Amino acid sequence: MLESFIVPLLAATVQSGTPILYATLGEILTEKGGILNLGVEGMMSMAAFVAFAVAYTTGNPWLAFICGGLAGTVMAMLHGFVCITCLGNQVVSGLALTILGVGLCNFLGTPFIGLAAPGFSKFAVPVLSSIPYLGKIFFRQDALVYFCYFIPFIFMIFMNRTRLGIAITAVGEKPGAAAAAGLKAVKLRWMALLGGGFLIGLGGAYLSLAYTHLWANGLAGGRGWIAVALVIFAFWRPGRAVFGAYLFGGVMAFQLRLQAIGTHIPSSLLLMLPYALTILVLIFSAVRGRGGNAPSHLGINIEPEG
Amino acid sequence: MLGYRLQKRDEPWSWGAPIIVVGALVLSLGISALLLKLQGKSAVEGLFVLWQGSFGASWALEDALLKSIPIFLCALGVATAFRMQVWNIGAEGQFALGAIGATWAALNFPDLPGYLLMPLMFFSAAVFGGFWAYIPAILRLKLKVNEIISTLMLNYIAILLLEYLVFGVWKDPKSYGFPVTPEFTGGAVIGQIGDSRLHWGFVVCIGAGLGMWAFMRFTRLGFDIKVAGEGQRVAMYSRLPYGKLTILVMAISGALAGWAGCIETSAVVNRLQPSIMVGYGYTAIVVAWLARLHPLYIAISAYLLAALRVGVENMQLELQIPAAFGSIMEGLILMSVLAGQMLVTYKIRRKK
Amino acid sequence: MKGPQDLTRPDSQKATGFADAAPLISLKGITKRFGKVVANKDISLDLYPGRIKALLGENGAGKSTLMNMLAGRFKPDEGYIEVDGVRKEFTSSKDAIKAGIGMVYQHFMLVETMTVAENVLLGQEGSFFINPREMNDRVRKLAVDYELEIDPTARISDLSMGEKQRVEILKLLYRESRVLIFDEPTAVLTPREAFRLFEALWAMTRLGKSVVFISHKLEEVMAIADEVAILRRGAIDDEVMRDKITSKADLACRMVGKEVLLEVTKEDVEIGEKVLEVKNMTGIGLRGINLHVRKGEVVAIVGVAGNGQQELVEGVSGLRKPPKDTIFIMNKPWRKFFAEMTWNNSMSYIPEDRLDLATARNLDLVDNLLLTTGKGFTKGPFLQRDKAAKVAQELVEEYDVRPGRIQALAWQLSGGNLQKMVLARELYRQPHLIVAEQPTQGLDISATEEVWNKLLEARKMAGILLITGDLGEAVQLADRVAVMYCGQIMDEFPVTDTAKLDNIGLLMAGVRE
Amino acid sequence: MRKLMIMVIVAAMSVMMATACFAGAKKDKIKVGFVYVSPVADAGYSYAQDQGRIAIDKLPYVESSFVESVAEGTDSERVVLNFARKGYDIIFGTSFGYMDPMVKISKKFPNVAFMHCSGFKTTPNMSNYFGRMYQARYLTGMVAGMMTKDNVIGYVAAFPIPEVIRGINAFALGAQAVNPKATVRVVWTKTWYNPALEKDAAISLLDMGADVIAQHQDSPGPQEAAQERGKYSIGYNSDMSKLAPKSHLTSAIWNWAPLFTNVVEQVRDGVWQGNESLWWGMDQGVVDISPFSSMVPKEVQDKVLAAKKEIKAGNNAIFVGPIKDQAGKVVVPAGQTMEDGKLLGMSWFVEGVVGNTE
Repeated sequence: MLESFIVPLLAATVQSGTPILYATLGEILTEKGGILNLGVEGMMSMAAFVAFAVAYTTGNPWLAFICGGLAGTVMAMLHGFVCITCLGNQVVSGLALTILGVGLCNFLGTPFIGLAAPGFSKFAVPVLSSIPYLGKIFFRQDALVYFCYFIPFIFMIFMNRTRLGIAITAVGEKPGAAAAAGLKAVKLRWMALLGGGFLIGLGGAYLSLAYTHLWANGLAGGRGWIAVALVIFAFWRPGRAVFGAYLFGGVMAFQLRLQAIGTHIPSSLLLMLPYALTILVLIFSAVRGRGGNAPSHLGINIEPEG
Repeated sequence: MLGYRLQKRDEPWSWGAPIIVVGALVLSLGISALLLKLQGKSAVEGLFVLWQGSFGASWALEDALLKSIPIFLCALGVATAFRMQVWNIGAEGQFALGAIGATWAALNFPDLPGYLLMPLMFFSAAVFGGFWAYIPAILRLKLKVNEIISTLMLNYIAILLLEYLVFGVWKDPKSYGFPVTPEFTGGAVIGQIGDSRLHWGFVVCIGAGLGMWAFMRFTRLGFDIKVAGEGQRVAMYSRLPYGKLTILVMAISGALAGWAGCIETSAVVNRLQPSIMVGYGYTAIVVAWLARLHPLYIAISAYLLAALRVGVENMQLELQIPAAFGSIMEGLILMSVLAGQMLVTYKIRRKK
Repeated sequence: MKGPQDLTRPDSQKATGFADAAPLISLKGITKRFGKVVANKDISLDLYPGRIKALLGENGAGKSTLMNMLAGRFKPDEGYIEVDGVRKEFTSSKDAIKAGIGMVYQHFMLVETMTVAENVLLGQEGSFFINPREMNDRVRKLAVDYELEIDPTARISDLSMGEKQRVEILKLLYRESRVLIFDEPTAVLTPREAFRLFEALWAMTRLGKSVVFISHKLEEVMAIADEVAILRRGAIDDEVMRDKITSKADLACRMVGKEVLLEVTKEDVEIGEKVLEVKNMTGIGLRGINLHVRKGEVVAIVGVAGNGQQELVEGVSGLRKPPKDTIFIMNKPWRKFFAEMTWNNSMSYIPEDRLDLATARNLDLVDNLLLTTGKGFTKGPFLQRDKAAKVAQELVEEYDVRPGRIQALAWQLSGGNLQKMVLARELYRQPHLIVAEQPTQGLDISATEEVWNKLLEARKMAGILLITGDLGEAVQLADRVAVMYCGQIMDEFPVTDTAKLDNIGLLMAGVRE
Repeated sequence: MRKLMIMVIVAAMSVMMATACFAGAKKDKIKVGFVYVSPVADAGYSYAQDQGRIAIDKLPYVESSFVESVAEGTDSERVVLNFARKGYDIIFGTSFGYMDPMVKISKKFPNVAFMHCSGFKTTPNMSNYFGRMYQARYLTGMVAGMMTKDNVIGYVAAFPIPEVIRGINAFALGAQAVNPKATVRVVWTKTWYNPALEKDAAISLLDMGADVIAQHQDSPGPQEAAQERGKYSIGYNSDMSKLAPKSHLTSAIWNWAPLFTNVVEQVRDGVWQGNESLWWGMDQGVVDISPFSSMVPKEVQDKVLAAKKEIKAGNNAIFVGPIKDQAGKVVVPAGQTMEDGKLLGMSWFVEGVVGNTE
């Protein structure tokens, strides 16, 4: 039972959790800077398209991966223009970004439907993959999953151990204090937003380069929204984000396997699992009270001085 | 920012709102025309076909009116919630639950006469839709759960619930196992007006619109909601029951979206099937924001966006332009309106 | 240790050796306009090393605008700033910091969730990566050098007001700022903490730093300043050396110019029955509170901010549930009173935060009137907004709220006009109990006078509980004064008891004779 | 400002009252409209129908056009109506959900020919058509039955509707005909086209030990999963060999050209009439299997081709008793054949199929 069900399930969990992890970390960085970005779903879709298009035309998956990130950054720029420069409402602007992003990617993607593009395929890490169980789960994946193993640590060091990271946190908590200390609050918010956009873009690119090598409409499939919810579950900390992302990846993989075993639970109820779990997760993090770690100036635009 | 800075206006720019909306429309059309060119389709012809499909022919007006009914009701509901800064993104799910509620009434009381069954369907649609909005309201109040995420997740769950019912319990035995419920009997179908395809649901829309406008404008409860929208502290100072108001606002929002579901199921499709879910809940947010949450302007912007959807269909028919073109336009319009609204409170000044 | 309230500077602390040094920073003809209002008019000021310059002026005189320009947050419309004799253009607060100017704002600019060390190092140049241990050591060493002991790993949110201020000072010292500007620093300190602050300032002057001390409290300025610049209506009215000032009255006279200090005539009003009674209340942050206010009486609660006044106000005005049977309003227990409270003839709360609590910033004056008087204009489910508009117009004229249009939104009104509007609304409700919290904070003299007169007039129909940080206001308006410290009422005495009034500072510091 | 707006809406309503105009008499040029439920280029269901459209478009007297990804509810009614209003002579609706709207509109446009795929309702000017895909499913089932080693075949399917369930049952019967121990495991994805989800579903089946993956889905996602695991796969709708050359054995494919051509000719000659149900099979060439890949051994190919001849000759109706359902209960007694009515509404699985029909 362990060998044939649990291990493959965990392996699939790691894979389907990775895009969510990229996006969640990106959203944490953005929200730490004080910008609420609900456009993650749209950004992931656009990044998936751009990555696929670049991979299809140039054939170089790594270049495509970076271009996917840049596509996320460009979309973040759009969100930034509306919220930071034009002081628009961050909630509605994020929604508009998602509607636009998903629409644009389906529109531009139509000629690519049904085509395949070179991407990342699974390969076993020489030594590590031979570790019993853990080897099969963690080290028989594609390059982007391995790349993603490092990002949370880099993220943690960046936020707590670098001047820029602390400055961004300060801008999210109290822009006035950052400005008084001589920091350019608006510039830092832009950096957090664009950096976060890049990571979200990488999450989107993963979908069309490694998760599947084919183009289709609606690749993101609600993962952007789950990432936004996960940020709250993770109390804006990368460590918990890893746990949350893999949990959701697991639930998605689990419901398919449950069908494959031949359960009698109707499939539409099973498909509800990830979404119902998200609400439970939100309740859990609110009840535990520690949910109060949201940056206090999250979602509040910085008024231009007189 | 590059030589310009914002300066607060002494007076909000009174003519700002309509000019910004028109500007947003023109800007979005311009960008979309570029996109058409990108795909090798002639922009001018494309936009002409879009115009022709939305307003050109008489039947286009009819189609747009027909489509604007569910969008209008959902937008009315969303606007009520947004007015109190309660971000109800769950109109889509509430729409589905309303459809389920109406179908439950239609299937369980098929032989009731129309004048009894129809009110029952509307009532149960409102109750089901309202309940689906009540959950996030309670979660926000009691457990401080962010309603943006919870309403959104409830959207996905609602659609899957609808599928579960239609594939399982309510599957019509006579329709060869296809995922549809039995067709609604006479009493449960909202009739057409004359021989046009428009149905009495349109009258419900007008009634709901005027009702909400009067509610917001003349009743004290409407005023309390406006005050509560200014922030929890002001509401507390004015001794307003912030919790009850939040629930009331969400319940209204859910009930209206539920009605939209009921009308769409009963009048247009005459049975419940998963394909009624085409994203009205999300378009409603664009409509509500475009109309700055004001009931009568919602009627106009609902008609506008419905016409846009119908027009895009015509573009598909004539020029094979992908269906996603419509949501690009919606996204662009909303983004440019959001950016433009800054001009109402700020002037752009050259940096000294 | 000197007596807590004797703040004068012992000789040992005098700064020596900077007699003829050139000014570090000098302001030349600085003018700043906000729309039609001229905040600063042609101000020239020189800041010398090793000297403490007090900037004195009552609220609304343009002190904070001037300081914000010095800190680089606003740009002057005319005039310029010279740093060490060289003309400098400050485009952002970074330039001001580079020029050696450091500012301690009245509302601290600290990030609550971060540690002391992180706050001190915020915005500092240096290597991209930082090592927390080394960072903490550096801050600890700095604190010891300036006798400002503080634990660098502590979170700001856990610190007391005095400790937070010390972190702000450490921030400036770490940046080797040469000019230190303090905006009303003692408002949040107990007298003992204030004295420790003065000691720190003296230490800095000995190191050749130039200190600017903004205040509107005469005795502090007398105690600490080497020079005093008096700011009135946005202009430097007078600049005088400390030793030339003979007495506090002399300074007050210079400060307010030729007019006499604001005096209001207070005729006697017939005292009615108790409208508010607080019986031995312990709970919601307060201990053993006994207090009563009769109709026609004004009882002032004075004390340094943060000593329980906020909790008392929230309890009395119904925003926070007190323990059972401790607060009685118009002889009804708290719960019963607020359950049956009618829109008029009950109680009114005039809060300190006018724009986002007493009024809604984006609503027009009619809506803001309806905030608390809504029930009065309701017939069945409907709201008679047109009737409310008529009343609003009358009130705007009667209280001379400028601009006179009732369509104006709340954020468009100045502080004074907004307070007059709030007062108009609350008095329109014919309350029997008024809770006024810092009613004249940030208002200019004329607005303060109008508010005082209205309040005194209101005594005919109500008892007033006045919470204020301004002793002058308490003396002018109140019949009785209660001093609060650490959630307790230290003492309560009639305002005529001058003996107790003089050493009120002791009571505010929690020292009972 | 507001009164102006209300007048505009009232005016629009009155304009709309005028009934819609419709197409005139017969023209020598026949306009044919197609309504697809998913994007055309998905190499799937709509793609196959579109190949048929392209075939008749080549005919001199035919002018065709299509609208893709039309949702089944309100949108489909309008698109079909637009085709009718623009004077199209034949309108093909390719998804089940279009049935009711087409019935409604066919009553309003009596001289327009409506052809609805995979439905069961007809009107005087509306017929439905479908292909006996289960015949091809049976043959691909035989291939899978012979090629599987662990006797576990994975089947990734979209929605539990009769067309799909019927296909799975025929597939299972085919496999069991050549390998009684073969079992078929089914995973529903609740979407016609989502490569990522379909690939996931296939992977979960491969993890359960399946060594041949078949699909009733429109994207080659499952083929890609099978190829990555070095297992076999069977395609659907069109020849998917070029997308997964190392795993693809064969595909069950559509070929609508003959049927569409027949309909267009009938309409041109004025002999077409409604109330008909065309359910063509391999004999009329509407349904077929794509050429075998080299991995399929010779004798397997011969066996399948022999069975194909049998079906084409009409003496193997596939759903011939005894057929037991999942629980082992005999549903079709020995010697009896299920007639079309029962086949159209099939919503139970045959024995050996693991999965539920909800």
